[in-house]
Amino acid sequence: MVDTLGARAAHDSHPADPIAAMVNADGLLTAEAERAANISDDVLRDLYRRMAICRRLDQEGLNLQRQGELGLWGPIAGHEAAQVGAAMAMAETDWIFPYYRDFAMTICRGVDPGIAMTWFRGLTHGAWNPYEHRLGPLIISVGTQVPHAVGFAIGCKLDHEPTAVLVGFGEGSTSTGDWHEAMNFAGVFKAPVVFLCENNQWAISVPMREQVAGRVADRAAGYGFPGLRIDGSDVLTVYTVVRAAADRARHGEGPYLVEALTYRFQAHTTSDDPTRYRTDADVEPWRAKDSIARATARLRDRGAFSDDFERAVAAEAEETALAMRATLLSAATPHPGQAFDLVFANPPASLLREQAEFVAELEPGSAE
Amino acid sequence: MVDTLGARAAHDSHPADPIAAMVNADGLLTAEAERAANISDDVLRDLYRRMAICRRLDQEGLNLQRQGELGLWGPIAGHEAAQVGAAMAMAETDWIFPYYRDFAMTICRGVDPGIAMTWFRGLTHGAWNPYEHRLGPLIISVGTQVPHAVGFAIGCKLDHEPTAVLVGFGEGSTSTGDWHEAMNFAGVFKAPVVFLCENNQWAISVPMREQVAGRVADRAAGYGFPGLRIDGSDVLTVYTVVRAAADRARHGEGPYLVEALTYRFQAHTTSDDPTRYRTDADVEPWRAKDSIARATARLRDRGAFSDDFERAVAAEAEETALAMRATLLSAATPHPGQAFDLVFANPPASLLREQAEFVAELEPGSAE
Amino acid sequence: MTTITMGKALNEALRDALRDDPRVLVYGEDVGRLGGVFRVTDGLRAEFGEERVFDTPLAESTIAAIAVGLAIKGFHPVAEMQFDAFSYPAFNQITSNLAKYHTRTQGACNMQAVIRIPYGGNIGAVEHHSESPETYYVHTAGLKVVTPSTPADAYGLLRAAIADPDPVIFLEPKARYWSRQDLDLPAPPLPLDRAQIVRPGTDGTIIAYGPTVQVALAAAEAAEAEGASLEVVDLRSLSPLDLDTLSASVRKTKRAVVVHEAPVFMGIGAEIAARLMHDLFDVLAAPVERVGSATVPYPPARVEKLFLPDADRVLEAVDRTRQY
Amino acid sequence: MTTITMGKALNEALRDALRDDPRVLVYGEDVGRLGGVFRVTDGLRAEFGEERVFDTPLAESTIAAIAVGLAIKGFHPVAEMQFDAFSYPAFNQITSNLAKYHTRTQGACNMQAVIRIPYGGNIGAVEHHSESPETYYVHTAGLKVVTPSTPADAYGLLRAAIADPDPVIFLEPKARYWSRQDLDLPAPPLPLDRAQIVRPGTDGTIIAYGPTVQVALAAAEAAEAEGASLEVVDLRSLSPLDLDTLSASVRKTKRAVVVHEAPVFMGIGAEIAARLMHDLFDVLAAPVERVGSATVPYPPARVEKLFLPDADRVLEAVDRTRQY
Ligand SMILES: Cc1ncc(C[n+]2csc(CCOP(=O)(O)OP(=O)(O)O)c2C)c(N)n1
Ligand SMILES: Cc1ncc(C[n+]2csc(CCOP(=O)(O)OP(=O)(O)O)c2C)c(N)n1
Ligand SMILES: [Mg+2]
Ligand SMILES: [Mg+2]
Repeated sequence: MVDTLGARAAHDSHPADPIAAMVNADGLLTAEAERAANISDDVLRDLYRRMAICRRLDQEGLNLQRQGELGLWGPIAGHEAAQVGAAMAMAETDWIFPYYRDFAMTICRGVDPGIAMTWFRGLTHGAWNPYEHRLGPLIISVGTQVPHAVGFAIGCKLDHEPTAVLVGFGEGSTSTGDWHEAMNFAGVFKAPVVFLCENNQWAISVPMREQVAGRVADRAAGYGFPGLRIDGSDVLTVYTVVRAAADRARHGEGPYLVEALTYRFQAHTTSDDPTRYRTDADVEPWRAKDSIARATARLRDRGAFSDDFERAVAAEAEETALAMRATLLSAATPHPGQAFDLVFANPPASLLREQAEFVAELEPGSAE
Repeated sequence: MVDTLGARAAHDSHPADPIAAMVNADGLLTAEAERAANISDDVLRDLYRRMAICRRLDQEGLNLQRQGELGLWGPIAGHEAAQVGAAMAMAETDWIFPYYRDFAMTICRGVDPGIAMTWFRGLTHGAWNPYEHRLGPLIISVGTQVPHAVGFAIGCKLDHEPTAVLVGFGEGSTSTGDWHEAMNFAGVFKAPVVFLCENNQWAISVPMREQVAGRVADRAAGYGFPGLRIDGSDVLTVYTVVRAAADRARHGEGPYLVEALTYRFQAHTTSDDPTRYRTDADVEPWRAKDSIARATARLRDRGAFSDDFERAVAAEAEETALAMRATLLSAATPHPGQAFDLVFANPPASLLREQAEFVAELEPGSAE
Repeated sequence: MTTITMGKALNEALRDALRDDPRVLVYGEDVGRLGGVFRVTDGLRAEFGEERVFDTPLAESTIAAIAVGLAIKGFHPVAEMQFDAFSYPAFNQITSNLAKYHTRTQGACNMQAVIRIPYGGNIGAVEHHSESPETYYVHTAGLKVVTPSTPADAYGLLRAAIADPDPVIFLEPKARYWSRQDLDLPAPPLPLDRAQIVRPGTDGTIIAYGPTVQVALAAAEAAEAEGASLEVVDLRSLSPLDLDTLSASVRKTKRAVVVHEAPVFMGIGAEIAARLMHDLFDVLAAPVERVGSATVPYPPARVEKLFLPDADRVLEAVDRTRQY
Repeated sequence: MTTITMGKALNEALRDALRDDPRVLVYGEDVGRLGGVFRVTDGLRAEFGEERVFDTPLAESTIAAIAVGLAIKGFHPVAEMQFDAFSYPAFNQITSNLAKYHTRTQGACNMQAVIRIPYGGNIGAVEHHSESPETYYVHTAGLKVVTPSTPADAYGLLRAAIADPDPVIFLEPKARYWSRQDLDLPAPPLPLDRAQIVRPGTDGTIIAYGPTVQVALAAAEAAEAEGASLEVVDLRSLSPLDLDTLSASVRKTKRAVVVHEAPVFMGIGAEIAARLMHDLFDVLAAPVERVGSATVPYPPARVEKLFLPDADRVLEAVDRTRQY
């Protein structure tokens, strides 16, 4: 059932792509590439730590939704390696354009988890200042953020800045026209973009084989740049490959498409009921590839994992979850008049008048 | 300057595709494939004849526009082999969904040239009944006909009909989101469609290298079906390859993408001024590949071309052009009230009332 | 007679249409296995098979576009857009092709297709899930646009929409999916171009549709307690508008309030108010009032209710017409 | 003072904006080498280089979408859609992103972007090249929508649109590209939210914009010969509407006719008529009249003139208000 990347690995068609040479037929970093990449134990421990914290926050998101404190929660379990690995692979000066499920990227970019959660509480359409975190807002209209990232990357190129841009999306998003247009623009303008497909096998209830004709990674060749399918549950592979792709982009070598194979363990969102379209048996084989267990194993192999470390991370995760909850629940409801303030940078007088009338009607006392 | 298909022919990545094996590295039918296809002299002569007539009609379109009899003309010179070859390769029961430049396909499908021209005269938005000719209307909104063809083809499959569907489009059209969505749907539903890209190197003033990242034919692999770049100026190659692709589709083997490399010798339309973006030197190398000269050469090689035949075709072309002009110029202007009749099959009473008022205002005498 | 929800009524309408007409197809994102995110297509794939009820890739433009191709082939496609704002990627196919293909083929090709779009707010959702896109479709010549406000209307309008030879944008008021009604099915199909007086009255007319009909009825009920008799008209059809029914009502009551969730600015209330005040200039006792959302992007869930019409805001508007 | 066409005025506005503001970028299909199919970008690529004036692939959705990305990066993109109906593939990006990104980022990201769209009919073109899409954009909160009717306004509005921090849909009346005016350049920028009285009068107000201003002026001139003094207001801004100017004019003249090429049904005339009749209910001597196209897809070139407003139809509407 589990697609093990098969024989026709995308790198076959790009023998000249040194990044493709970093992974084996299973999409895993080769021992040789791991040595060459020289990722320190501290970095790997940090990746583990972030994944573990995000998993705990994800659980807290589910709790909060069940308790009626969130309107919606979109679980990320299964995506930790792809999101943490990719986000941490980007330089601080790089930009990230996330899709709605990229919560772990958000956290990796330093957004306070409790503030990030206000989005799911229905308090705001955008919980952070993109310039502060070099992180675009969460985008719901599927696929539409992909050409934003390309436009931003073209801008970086025009500014002669060595900035790379990461954009996240699901495999369902690759069916949209915008995704294709963006890939083609990226190819034509040789834009410094790393496209990260978090292929979790499902778009709500639609399985990959009914969604994607061919393979996502193979599509890059048709746009004149390389694409690579990797094991998206191995954080070291994701980190190393995305870092190399971002370096490449920063050096003016153009776009790169990474298809990170992974799985969505939970429901699509808390509104979804996955029992209607898949069984536990479908999920089971993917559990064996769980990203946190695999990062643990990698650290153990290096002799860099201890019970103390595990406990410390668990404690930090617990603390972060509590703090997140506290911050979320104390976040103020926006003044309804704020909706008018946010429409324009330079609002026309007529809108300000409409706002004044609106506010006056809500609060009869406040009207002049 | 002329792209000679290069070394990385699309069929390299589809060694199992027998159609790809029919052409050599220059995208031309191999001698072996020609023997196997066994195209009779009569068929080849008919292809020549149709191309020659269409070239003459194209010239007449230019004349008519210059004389103020057409609002617009979109020249086809350079596309004769692609359009005639592909249209004639389809079985009579197959369907064709053309784009605005596919005039020669229209003629091959038996539409009266003078009637077809009424579209360019501004008399109608659609000059023929699609069911009569198994031919969709000309589509202007670039790329949007591609998913129509796929939808129709899915319908053929649902009806268990052995019908193949041909859809024409330019290389500029491959940049649109709709083109991609249609390719993916075709792959997912294994729809019996032959995609024909008439790659004429230009989308108005934008050259192929600024339009298409990578190569069009290579994109098919990313949708799980084969694509093949061929010499689009050789009618025998086009005819043979498209016929095979249509056969394949009719046999349930799914879609096929043919990229026919050709050139637009004239302006984009009569509103265009190509001297602003290209020189005669750009055009020259392609003139050497002219489709009618090459069909003549092929027929001569076979000993199937005579001066008599050439003269007879020229006479028929002349006659057809004259008849076209006569039919066009005698076509009636539609009654303005007709615009209302054509909106709905089941018009609401309010629209009929609006129509009555509209007509009464135009013809005060006719009002009741 | 059973009590069913609007969601179920729509489900039954699809089921009966699939059963009665072998050319009907139902497709969209998640309509198959899942039965749609609102379960409107629940059970249909199991009953009619994957060839007639199927999931598609995530691509609204082509979801609309294959309706064109399938209609040419003589099918009667019923496509679902998952939420209001997700119909926007299909805008070009709907506007430039679905709406114009009959004209473009000189009447040869019927576009017997329905595009179902759950719309409207009040469900506490994130961005893009609560919009009222009717203006965009209503202004596009070549489309018919209808919306039900009750389970019975949902059934009757959807059956009629599927049977109609022309393209119909079928707007489903998603906050009303769970509203219930006692109903005998199959209910009769309803005309696609007629409004309905859902509560008679004499002192003013409230014109509503889809999600706001309930709001209008609540307002009328409250007004009755205060001695005012308000007529409520449910438009049902947004294009064309049934101006005969609207005019007759307002000619009688001399006052009108139009209520919708869409922003007032260029909402359907604009056309209705313009027409009524034009045609009944000397009859009206007061200008036509409009109640709708503000000229802002749809606000976050926690404040949305402040922007949506409620009975109070409708009654204030009625008062303005009565105290004019 | 030189005599220049509207096309040239737009060209000069782009040139001056590119010169004055290094963050301005001009791009679209065929805007580079070719200078645009209407030559509005003629010479700009040669003068400012391929990095600031460039051609894109044929993909309107992404043409709009990269404006979002470039605006975040601090550029001031000016994108061209080649013709009105070819802006529809970009509808989702314009509506769901360009219009909402400022809101979505809590005001952090300005969408200082202009989408230029040649629009309107009367040029004898094939399908999709003659539409009036203003309703679609005007109903979308978060966009500013303007349209000039003269070369001077074209220059002044385009400069202001490019300098404004918000997204502006800039509708260019393509049939007026060749209209001429004596002009000193650079002309002053114009406010983006103000209408202009282009001809004073006392007996009625004709409200027009873009391509119909000339029609309104011709009608007013003809009326003068018959002793009627008509005021003509050019909206310039379609969103927001300058209702103060409109109301003041109609308060004075007591009669109003709105003229546009778009279908009457849900055209901007609906909002204007609804507002004027609402706000000036007791002042108006007659209902507001609307002149526009019929509820049909834009007709073939050979009959288009019958559907477009001309001075005669405007005068008939004026007569209806005067003989009411
Ligand atoms: C344009 C658009 N259409 C439909 C939806 C509804 N929708 C939300 S998520 C989703 C599935 C997306 O799947 P994928 O891209 O694989 O991402 P995943 O949720 O699996 O991470 C759908 C259909 C949407 N948000 N946007
Ligand atoms: C959606 C859309 N955008 C823009 C246009 C304007 N336009 C008409 S043809 C054309 C170029 C098309 O090039 P290509 O697809 O290569 O076909 P060709 O004309 O070369 O045969 C453009 C930009 C259009 N018709 N539709
Ligand atoms: Mg997915
Ligand atoms: Mg071309």
